[in-house]
Amino acid sequence: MAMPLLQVIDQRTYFETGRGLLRAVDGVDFELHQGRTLGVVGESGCGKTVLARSIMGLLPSNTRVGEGSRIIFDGRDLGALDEKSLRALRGSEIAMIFQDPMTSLNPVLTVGKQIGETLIRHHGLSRHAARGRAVELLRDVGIPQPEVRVDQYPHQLSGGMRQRVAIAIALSCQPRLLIADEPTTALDVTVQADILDLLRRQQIERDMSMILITHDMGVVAGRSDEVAVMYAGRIVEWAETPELFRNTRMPYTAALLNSIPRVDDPPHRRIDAIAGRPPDLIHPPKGCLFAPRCGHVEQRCRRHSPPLQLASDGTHAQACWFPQSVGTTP
Amino acid sequence: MVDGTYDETPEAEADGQAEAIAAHRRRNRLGPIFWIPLVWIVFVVLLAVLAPSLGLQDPADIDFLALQAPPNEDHVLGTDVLGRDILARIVYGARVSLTVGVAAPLIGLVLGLMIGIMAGYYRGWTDEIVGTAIDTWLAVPGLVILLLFSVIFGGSLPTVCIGLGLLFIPAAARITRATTMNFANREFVLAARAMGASDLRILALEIFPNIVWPLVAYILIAIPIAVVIEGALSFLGLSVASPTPSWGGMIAEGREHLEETPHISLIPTAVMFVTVLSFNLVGDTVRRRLADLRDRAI
Amino acid sequence: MNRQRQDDHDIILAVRDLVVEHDGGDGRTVHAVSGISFDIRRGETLGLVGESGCGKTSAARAVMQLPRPTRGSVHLEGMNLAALPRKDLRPLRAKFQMIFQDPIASLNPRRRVRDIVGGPLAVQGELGTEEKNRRIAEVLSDVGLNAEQTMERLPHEFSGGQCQRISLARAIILEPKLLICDEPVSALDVSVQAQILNLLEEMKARHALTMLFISHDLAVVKHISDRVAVMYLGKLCELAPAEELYRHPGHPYTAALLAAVPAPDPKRPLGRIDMVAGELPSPTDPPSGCRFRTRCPHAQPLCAEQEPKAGEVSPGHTIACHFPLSG
Amino acid sequence: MRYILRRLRRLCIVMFAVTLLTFLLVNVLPGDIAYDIAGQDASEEDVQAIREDLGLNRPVLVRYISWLSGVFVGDWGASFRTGEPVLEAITSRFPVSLELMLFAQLLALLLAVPLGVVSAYRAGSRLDRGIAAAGFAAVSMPAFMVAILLILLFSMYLSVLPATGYEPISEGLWANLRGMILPALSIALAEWTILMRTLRAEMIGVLQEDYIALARAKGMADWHILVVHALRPSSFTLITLMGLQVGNLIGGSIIIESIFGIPGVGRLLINAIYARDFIVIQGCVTFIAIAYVLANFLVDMAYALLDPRIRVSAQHG
Repeated sequence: MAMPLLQVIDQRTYFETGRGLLRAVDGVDFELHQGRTLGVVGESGCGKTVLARSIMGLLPSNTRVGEGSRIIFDGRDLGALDEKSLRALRGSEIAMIFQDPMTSLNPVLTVGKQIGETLIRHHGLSRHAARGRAVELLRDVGIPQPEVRVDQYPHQLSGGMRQRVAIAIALSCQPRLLIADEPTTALDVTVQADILDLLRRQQIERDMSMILITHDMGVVAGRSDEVAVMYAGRIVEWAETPELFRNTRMPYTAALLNSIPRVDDPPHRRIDAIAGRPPDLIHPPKGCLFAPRCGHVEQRCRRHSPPLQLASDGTHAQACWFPQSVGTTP
Repeated sequence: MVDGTYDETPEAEADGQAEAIAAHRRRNRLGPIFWIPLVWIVFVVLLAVLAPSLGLQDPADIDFLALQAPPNEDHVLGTDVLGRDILARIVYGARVSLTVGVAAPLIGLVLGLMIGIMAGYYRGWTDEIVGTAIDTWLAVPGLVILLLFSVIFGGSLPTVCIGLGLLFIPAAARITRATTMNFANREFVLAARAMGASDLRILALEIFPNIVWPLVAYILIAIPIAVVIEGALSFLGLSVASPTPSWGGMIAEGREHLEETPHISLIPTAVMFVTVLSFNLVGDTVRRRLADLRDRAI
Repeated sequence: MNRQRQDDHDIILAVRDLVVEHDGGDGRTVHAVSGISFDIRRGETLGLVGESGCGKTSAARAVMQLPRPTRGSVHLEGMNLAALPRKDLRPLRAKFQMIFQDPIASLNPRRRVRDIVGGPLAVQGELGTEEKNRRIAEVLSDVGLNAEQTMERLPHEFSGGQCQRISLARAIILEPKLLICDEPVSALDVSVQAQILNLLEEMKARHALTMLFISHDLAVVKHISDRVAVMYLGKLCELAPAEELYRHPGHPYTAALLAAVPAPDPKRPLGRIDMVAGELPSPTDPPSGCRFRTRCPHAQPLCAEQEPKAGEVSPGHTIACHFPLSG
Repeated sequence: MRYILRRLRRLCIVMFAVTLLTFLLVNVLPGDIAYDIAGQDASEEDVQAIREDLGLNRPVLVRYISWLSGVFVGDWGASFRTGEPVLEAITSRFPVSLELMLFAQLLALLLAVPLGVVSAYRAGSRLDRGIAAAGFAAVSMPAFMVAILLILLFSMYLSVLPATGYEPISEGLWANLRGMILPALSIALAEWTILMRTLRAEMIGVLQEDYIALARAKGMADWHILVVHALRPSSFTLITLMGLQVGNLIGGSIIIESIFGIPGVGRLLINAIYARDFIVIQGCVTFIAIAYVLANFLVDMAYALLDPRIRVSAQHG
């Protein structure tokens, strides 16, 4: 296989807080190839957003990154690049979409200006050319009357339209990697489907790689090639999307899938909720971090932390001493 | 987080906790930027309170032999234009500054609180009337109001306190109104109404505890401001009537003789500056603490 | 809907032609809820679904009389709440309680759990301190909290799920007949959401509650409801028993909503959303006739001229559409 | 539109209330102005005649109405002492005060904006703490104190700038400015801290916003983010504050004008207060209130210009 576009090696992102060191991302490894979509799923506080920001290099000043952590993009070690080269990379080769389109667009700049400045910055376009390109991009992402919209301010657009604008900004410089951090969480369900379809279509058309971060298993199910499930700062299971849903091995993934109410279920079915809460990431317990909530826990789980192990066929990996090979709901 | 749910029983996380709390305490220990100003404030307050029993010279006594004398054995800080002892006048002047500094913000706060909480909770007409009244009040600069006040009612300590206190009403009312409105729309207030609680009960139990701390923080900012305004007023000769000494008045009296005997103005200037700075520094630290507490609570 | 039912005495809440309008500034009126009617029978859960801005929260608050609706009646056990004077309404409030979406904002950050949960007792009851404390402890352990460990704590010491349990304890301490839940699990993580949903079902059984459950999440609503009502731009589109509504959606909007739900199952083909792209019209200036017509793929000229009346297509299944989907 | 109408209605009520209240206040001034004017040797008849002459024996409300109707036609009355028409006295002095206040505000902004931006950008750094310390010192020094220290330093020890004396602009721009530097600086040094702190706090908030993170994710340079993306949204509160600060500026200029002997409205007012020349007091207060209200109206306009959310009405809910 060709070299992966993105390699994340032993990524550790810790934050210094008043109570101690918070291990937001604690040893994450994965690879992503050109043209593939990786879904990253997890509950709030599992480190998925911090992982995205670590790749973008957008971390606050109280961050500590692990010694052996490497992020290699297209053969370049991002940790070894200076700030100037990183800036040249951001927005042009790696782009990002944020969760809330209400807050991720600047309220005092027109839509056209916010799209155009990326083109001016990275491609050296003139103002005029940038505006023209912005109109084209708005059309590409399905905004009606782009010539009018280009001169409007974010507050004049609905939530769904704003997220389309955010996508237009991300696509403006033809990035090779697109990181979408909960791109539809703030949107209504009918708008969510449109936006997800748009992202998937653009990803395929432009042969981009995409990291789709979400808390919603339903979002990744239909729109990703592979899925990584995160829990307490680590990837606990990784597989090709159909494989993961068909053959769930890690008890956390299974429990998460079982706790989702489904439209196909009859009313009043009791849901198999996961008891307890995620662990405190400042003072994590010993051993497997899911052990205190796990239904299949054994002595070994409480003592030793399981590594993420790739199965022999290379399509499935899990961090579990006693992987279950049960499917979830029949 | 408390572990209060039966089905949520994380492993003992207490061992690390104690250590973390200790570290937190260490980091939050108050430094000299808090303690030194606080000591100064306590010192000035003590001087002011104990002034009559300190064996100082009479602040109104005129020493004809030592007009505009620099600091010497008889007069530790020298004498002013009329030959009065500067140290005594500083100490007695502190009584005026401190009384006004504390009384005026309190008066403004109590009145502003009542006005603001009504406007913020009931909105509508109450709000409109209060808003207009505050706009009217603000349309005339505070100093002008104070000047008129002291000319009309004469310069005595109570009038200065009340006059200055009135100036703090608009800000106190606005802060109260804004925080009240912020909380009045929260779900817990809705829940209280849903259980049939009366307005009085909601204001007293649900809203008031939440708006107290912003107001305490405001008082801490207001104290040095009150001291400064009183200084300006007495500088113009419109605060407490002469011969009662006040810091601003002392600065003004020495102004004509800056060239030859700068100490007459500069000593009260320095004392006033250090005192106001101390109030600002202590107030800022306490205010930040309160904000931290609030952040943790919300 | 006009059909007289024999089980009339079993209807605990009857809402008729509920209208909520408020001033949107600029002199324009926001038509948040424009005449909705529904009944809830004793022991039943009615789900109310719709996307943001459809007026479901306004409707819930109007039922709570917080604030009172602009027009229409809300009969709780035969008593019209909307017409009661303030002082008569106040003691009645013990009978209908509400829990909210935001678990943090639902609890006063400056009061202890004991006072929060005991609040309704202090307002409504005349219990002694000891009796009160016993009730508070009872209700706290009812919602799965350790009473001893929680009573003296402040809300910020709890997680979102725990806060929602405290809210629930406060709502049921007076043993209300009707519990209105406004998006109670939307702010919670999936695993916690499941805990709270299960808890709500338990509480409903144990305390003989009747519920009005509001959510934007179709799966959650189906899970907990006996019947489901779909709302769009201040109007009810469709009301049916849960299973029936999800299996045979009759209103084009219901069908579009259902198709848009992402299923956590890659084998299930992605649903095609049959809806005209575009924006939700402004509630200050809703479209004439059927409100959904501007985005409806089946819209006809009639839809603009005449507002569709709710019609019963099968027992208990009413649809407000001129051209309901068949099958 | 409705908002503007409501504001205008409120403005009218405010102006009415301000003039009425000051009129009532000023007219309970102790001491009879007629005695003052007549002098010590005057007989009771003389005093009575003066009262009659000035219309002082009419009821307060009648006098108020006649004064108010005069205001609308430009007759603000005349000083009891000098006989100078009040409106003329004010308008001839106003440009001087305006220059002082604008100059002071300009200096304050020149200090506050760059320092505020820098300390927000480098929040928590040594530089930030240094700026904060300077701010504490400045805010603890009222304008009159700054004035005295500046006079001592620049006029007495260094002898580079005049301590008192005002040169009209007809004497040359430099001559005029030279006299204004110390007074304006005295006000500015007392006022810049609060502007700087507000900008810093706002900007720290804005820098946490998602749209700033997006700008960084787009690879924009830091200065570009600060100036293009962050400064404008951060300055809204600053502008509101500047409106409210007009009151402080006026208050400051009253004291500063009297320290530096600048013939502005402030000095006119304070002399009138010392002399109990109530028709002049009344005129000055009315004028200041109008100026304050107008200044805040301008501030609101500036706000709307800067914030498209207000300028362009929303088309979607």
